[in-house]
Amino acid sequence: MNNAIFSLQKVSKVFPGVKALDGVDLHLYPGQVTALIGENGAGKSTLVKTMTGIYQPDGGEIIFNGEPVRFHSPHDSHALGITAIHQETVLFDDLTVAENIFLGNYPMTKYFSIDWPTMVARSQEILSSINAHMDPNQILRELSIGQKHMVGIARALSVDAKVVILDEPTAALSHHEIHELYELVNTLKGQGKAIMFITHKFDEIFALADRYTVFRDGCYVGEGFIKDTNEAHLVEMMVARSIEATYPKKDVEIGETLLEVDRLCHTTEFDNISFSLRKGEILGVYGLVGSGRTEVMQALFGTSNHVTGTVTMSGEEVIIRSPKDAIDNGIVYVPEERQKQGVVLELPIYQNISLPQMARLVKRGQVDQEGEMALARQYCERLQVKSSSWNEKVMNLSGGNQQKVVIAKWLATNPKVIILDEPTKGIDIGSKAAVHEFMSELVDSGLSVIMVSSELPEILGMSDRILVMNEGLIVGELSRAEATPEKVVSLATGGTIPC
Amino acid sequence: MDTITKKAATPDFILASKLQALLRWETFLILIVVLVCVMNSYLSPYFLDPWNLSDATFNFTEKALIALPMAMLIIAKEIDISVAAIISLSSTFMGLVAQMGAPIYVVVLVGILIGAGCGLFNGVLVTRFKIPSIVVTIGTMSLFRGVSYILLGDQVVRDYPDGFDFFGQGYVYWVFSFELVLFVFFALVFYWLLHRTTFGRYTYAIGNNPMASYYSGIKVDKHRLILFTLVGVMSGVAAVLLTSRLGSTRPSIAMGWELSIITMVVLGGVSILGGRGTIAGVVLAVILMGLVTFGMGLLNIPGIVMSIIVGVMLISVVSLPVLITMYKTKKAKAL
Amino acid sequence: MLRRFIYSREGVLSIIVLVMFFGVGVINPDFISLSNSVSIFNDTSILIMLVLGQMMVILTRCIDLSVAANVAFTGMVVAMVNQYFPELNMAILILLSLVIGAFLGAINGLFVWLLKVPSIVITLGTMSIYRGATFLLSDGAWVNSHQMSESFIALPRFEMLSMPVLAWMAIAAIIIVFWAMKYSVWGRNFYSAGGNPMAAFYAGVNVGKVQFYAFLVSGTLAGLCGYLWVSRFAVAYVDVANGFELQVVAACVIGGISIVGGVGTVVGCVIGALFIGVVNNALPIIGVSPFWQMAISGLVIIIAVIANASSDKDKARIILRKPSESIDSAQSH
Amino acid sequence: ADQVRVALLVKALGIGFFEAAYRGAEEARKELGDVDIIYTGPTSTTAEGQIEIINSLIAQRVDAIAVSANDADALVPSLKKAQQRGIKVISWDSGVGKEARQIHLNPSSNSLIGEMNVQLAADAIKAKGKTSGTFAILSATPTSTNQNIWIGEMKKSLSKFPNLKLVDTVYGDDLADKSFREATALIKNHPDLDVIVAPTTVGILAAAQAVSDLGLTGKVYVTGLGLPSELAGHVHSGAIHSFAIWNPIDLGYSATMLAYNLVKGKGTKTDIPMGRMGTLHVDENGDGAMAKPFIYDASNVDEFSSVF
Ligand SMILES: Nc1ncnc2c1ncn2[C@@H]1O[C@H](COP(=O)(O)OP(=O)(O)OP(=O)(O)O)[C@@H](O)[C@H]1O
Ligand SMILES: Nc1ncnc2c1ncn2[C@@H]1O[C@H](COP(=O)(O)OP(=O)(O)OP(=O)(O)O)[C@@H](O)[C@H]1O
Ligand SMILES: [Mg+2]
Ligand SMILES: [Mg+2]
Repeated sequence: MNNAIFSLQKVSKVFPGVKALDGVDLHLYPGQVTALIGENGAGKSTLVKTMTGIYQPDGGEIIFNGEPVRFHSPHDSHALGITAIHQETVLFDDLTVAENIFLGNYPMTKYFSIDWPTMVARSQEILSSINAHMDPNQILRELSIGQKHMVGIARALSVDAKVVILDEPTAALSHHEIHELYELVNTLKGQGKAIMFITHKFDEIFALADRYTVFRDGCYVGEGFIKDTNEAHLVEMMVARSIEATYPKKDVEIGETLLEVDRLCHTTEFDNISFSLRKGEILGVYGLVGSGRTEVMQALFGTSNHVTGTVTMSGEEVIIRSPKDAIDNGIVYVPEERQKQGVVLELPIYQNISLPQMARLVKRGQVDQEGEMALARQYCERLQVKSSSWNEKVMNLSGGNQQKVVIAKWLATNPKVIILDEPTKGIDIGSKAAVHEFMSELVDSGLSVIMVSSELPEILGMSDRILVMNEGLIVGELSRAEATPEKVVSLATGGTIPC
Repeated sequence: MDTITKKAATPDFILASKLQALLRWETFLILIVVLVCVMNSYLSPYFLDPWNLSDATFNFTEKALIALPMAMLIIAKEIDISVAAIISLSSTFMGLVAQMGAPIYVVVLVGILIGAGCGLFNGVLVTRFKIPSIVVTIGTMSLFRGVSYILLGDQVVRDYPDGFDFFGQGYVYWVFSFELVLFVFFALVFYWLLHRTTFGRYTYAIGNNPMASYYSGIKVDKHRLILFTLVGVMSGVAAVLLTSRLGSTRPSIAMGWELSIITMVVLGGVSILGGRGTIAGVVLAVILMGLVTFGMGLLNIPGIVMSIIVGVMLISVVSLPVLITMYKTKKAKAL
Repeated sequence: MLRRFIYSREGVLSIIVLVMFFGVGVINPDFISLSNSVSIFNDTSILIMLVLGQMMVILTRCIDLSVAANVAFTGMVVAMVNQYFPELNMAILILLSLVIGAFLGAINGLFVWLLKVPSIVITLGTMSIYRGATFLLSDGAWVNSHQMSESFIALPRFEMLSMPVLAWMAIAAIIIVFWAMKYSVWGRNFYSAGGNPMAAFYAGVNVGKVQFYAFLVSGTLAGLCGYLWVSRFAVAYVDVANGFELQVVAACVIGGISIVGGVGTVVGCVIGALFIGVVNNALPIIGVSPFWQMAISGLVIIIAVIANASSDKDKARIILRKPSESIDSAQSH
Repeated sequence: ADQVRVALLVKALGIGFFEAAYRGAEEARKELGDVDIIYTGPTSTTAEGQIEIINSLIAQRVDAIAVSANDADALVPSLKKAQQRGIKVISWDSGVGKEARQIHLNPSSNSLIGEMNVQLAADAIKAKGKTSGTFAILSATPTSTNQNIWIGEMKKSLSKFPNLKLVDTVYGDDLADKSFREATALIKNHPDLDVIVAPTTVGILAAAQAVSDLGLTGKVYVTGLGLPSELAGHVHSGAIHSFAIWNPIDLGYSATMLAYNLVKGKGTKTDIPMGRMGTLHVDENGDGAMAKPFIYDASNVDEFSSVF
């Protein structure tokens, strides 16, 4: 066991009120991929930040090449050849691609100045080595999210790394890009680099990893070789309980048409979007990242300008120019960017829940706080939001519980259509099941659901009907019965349905 | 998460935590206010005299009236540094209509309407063109006062109708001036508006996360527009009072007030980054600043020395809480 | 390349400045003479240097409102030192002004760096404190030209290649800052720290320290300008440069330095300063009524920022491929 | 006996002219013995700042306020209040409306000041060896009252100087940089300009500096109102041929004496003694004027530059 190039021993990290890491161990070996597994909030990302010098551990030792080391800043870890792709995209929108790749590690001329031509040339090399074709002089803001992720990967490869850490790198990548990433990981492995891979997707773990390490609630649970384990075993280690059926789709009677969208067009983002949604139906919308799904949903919710076309609810045309119009018409939207668009982190849970319907919670000209509280209690209990009190700031909740707060907020408005945009993105397997179960309950109680997702199993498992989008257009519609993974992916990547 | 002890989610709990929050910054301010009072009455025999204290309120009531909506605006993550220029423009227009012989109510109405118009103009520029409000109001600050110069030049207007002097110089009862009573009234109104109504809730929500607020169906731009207009209206009201108190109008009126108003708001515990602050805090800060400057005035300390003291106060106010938490976490780590 | 410059924010601005410059030249041809151009540049030099410092501060998402007070304080100190020790070498005096300016800047920077308090509040406070300190230091008295040594007054006026040293200093500052912002890691850090502080932190950039440096540079330049100011106008008093901080910020804003950080160039901020310089010098020449000047400069600022804001709008990403564009991109691959 | 407390309220602290006036007040205090002087003023020259101070002076129940006002009208209500509370109010240097004070002490009569400024311009032209010429005025802010009165008086007295032509009036806002720029623009716009008259201490300094920077010493003369201590250098360099000012020490001294005598009830309605300065004759508006401004040139400026 002592040939590990990079080890952590009894490492702890405390945040005010939270013990994020509690004496954990981890070993990375040259030429091997180690998967780090754990539920949301298990402390995986915190560990990554401790390994790269972003956080300083409160206890324990970090050992590199057999010697104890201390990282005072990300600079120190970088110097030793440890690079990481972090969970959040940590790039600079207003700088060029080349600079994003080399920031913090600029090539210099002998006159102590930054060597821009070399930087551009080397960026070009690295980018083409990972099959990403873009102009290194382009400003990052002009790229798509997927392209940005490729820049992030190029950045990690710009140094001659000995240890490469990937924290949920596939969460925002398309199917196609994910496969390229797999190839890349295998190449790196072949070059003898030690790789750590964090993901919530089990297929990825089994496809890529040689070893695994499992964390639970900031504690080390165990490790081993992938070839000696199976999914059920891993899940049990992660959650200390077993999880039943992953996609608990109930059969619900589907009613008459509720929502009809006719030739929705946008000047730059999408064109000619027409579809309908029936009562009690779950409509899945699949597509590659950047295919315009979110834009369409946001148009339905009234947040984008420059949109033409008609939207009908129960046969009557409705005009939606702002989220308020949408809410008034019974359409609500659980956004993809939860913390930016979904919740007000600094406000307590109950105020988040009541926000969309303050106007209804007024008594004698004043906000009726008791009414607000009652509302919050009712819906948070129904969704089983885990919190010490409804007066807790949303900031202090875990990601999954924040998502539940968003859903609770919308359910409290008694909507007819609920749009869920990537409802389980970055959510661990336990919470995921809860969200899926809840979706089933929603349709059971008479709601209709539009679910945008990039996860094929989720789309196939939960939808009654599937729309596939590509480059701003709807390229296909499949019923639950006809949908197969191959058909959906082929449509999404611009092909036709293979017969 | 287990470290947080479970508490029952009842309304009493809201109340308790509300009280707790109130008991921090505001208590601190109250303590200082009392301290300053004691010190002042010890240092100067003239301090504890109702008429003197009443006179002292004239030094800040107009600024304080603007500080109230400004606090809301800053809580909503915006700022308006053109307020003093708005006073100038609205006073100028009052002067012009007064010269034409308009009756009192028209003069007052014109003052308030011009203020509202200026605020609306700021709001439209901010929301329509998506320009940061500090940038917009640096521009309109010159524009509004510049228009006053164009209109009035080196003239002075002093023919205000009889009785107009009541607003800035009159007393409602005993030592309670009209200005003071009006300030108390508006402090209550803004307290109610910010802490009791949906409008106030929206203000906090927008200040903390404008995007999520928009996605929750709040008309964010409209809200901002209203807030800017509100600041404009109150600047108009302040212009009425100030013009009446001075009995005359010149374009250079209220020069440099924007900074003292913002100072009051920040001193009152409103976060300049938005999302946090209370009306009670602002009112206390206003009183504190009034007492401190009045006390120092009684000791004939030069104004520029007072401004050093206010500067030090301002910096301490934002630094102290940070230092305290730093100290606390250090202690917590040591344990 | 040229086309790209013309369409950029800096391009649009320089065209506006040039149009203004030659427009005034139509009314008064002397205005565009070489000697007058030099004198406008010379007159704008102090503003340019302060704007360069302010640009760094604004790039890191901060603001420095204390620069003008810094100018007044440092100017007063060097003037008084010169008054009492007229034999002291000018090099030492200039060094002194740099050190004092840097010290005042460092105070701002330390608060922002170590306590993470909003810079607008800190510098609002130090603005009053520095100016108040100037009053306490001088006891309200002025230092007048005949109390200053000859070399103290002569230095910024000394002409090299028919341009005063003051203007050369501004040019040197522009070149140094330009080089630093483009070719030094230290300079690039201002962009990353302001553009995305979190990402900068992950990339090993100490954001607080970068902000500290920004205030340090801004303060140092303000200190130098303190000497230059009292020397150029041959008088030091408490109200020196009163309210000048707003002109400095306005020049940054006009020059396209984004107040939310991370965006802005040296070229832009020099043009922004020249814009104000040309307006200031042109208005008296073309005989605009003094009562109109303030409104005009306000209007100009508003128009400039609206123009800046709308030039940003087109940069949205595009999903839909128009037929022509897809050919374009196909060819480029 | 009880001390008489006189407040000397100036436009702003940190202005050489008023510091000198304070020295005069101190002189009066020493002479009288039973006077306390409160020398005070706002941070910048604003009416609001002065009103705040007036409020605190009322609260302290001073016996008299002698004010040099930033605004002739805006101070009226609060000074009236002071009078109602039994405080004697006089204005000096820069006056306030007559309902708000008992006496206004003009440093000199306005018409005299206006005429003297034109006379100075004429002298400067003579010094150039010309018999006729042009001049321009560099004022403070467009809204400063006494500047505007003096400019008005200057224009009136032009009829007595047929050889002089006023070509322009500009405003430097009492800011060194703006005044400097305006002076430069004046010289550029009027290539044949002979004299710049700046009846303001900031303006005259900046204009003199601009002239010497442009290398026009001897070609364009600067004159106006300023303090010997501030202008000595420029007189020697030749940018200024001569300038005028009344004696601020005497002014402060007289203002204090007047205030004291009003409190003590000395003097009559029309004639009030002011110590070594003799007696002030007050007209029906309550205005009184001191002597003619004194003219300084290379021959006497050094004698006074150490005094004020
Ligand atoms: N900066 C911080 N301050 C306070 N608490 C934090 C901070 N960062 C993380 N935490 C807490 O530490 C715990 C571990 O978080 P971490 O981000 O490491 O989880 P994770 O395993 O990466 O989860 P996910 O799968 O959702 O990414 C969580 O409870 C989180 O709330
Ligand atoms: N290049 C980009 N830079 C910044 N934001 C982007 C970029 N591309 C997409 N986004 C944002 O990401 C969200 C998703 O955009 P879009 O509708 O194009 O994709 P999608 O098909 O919904 O894919 P996904 O939701 O999986 O990202 C939108 O909110 C959009 O504004
Ligand atoms: Mg994570
Ligand atoms: Mg999406």
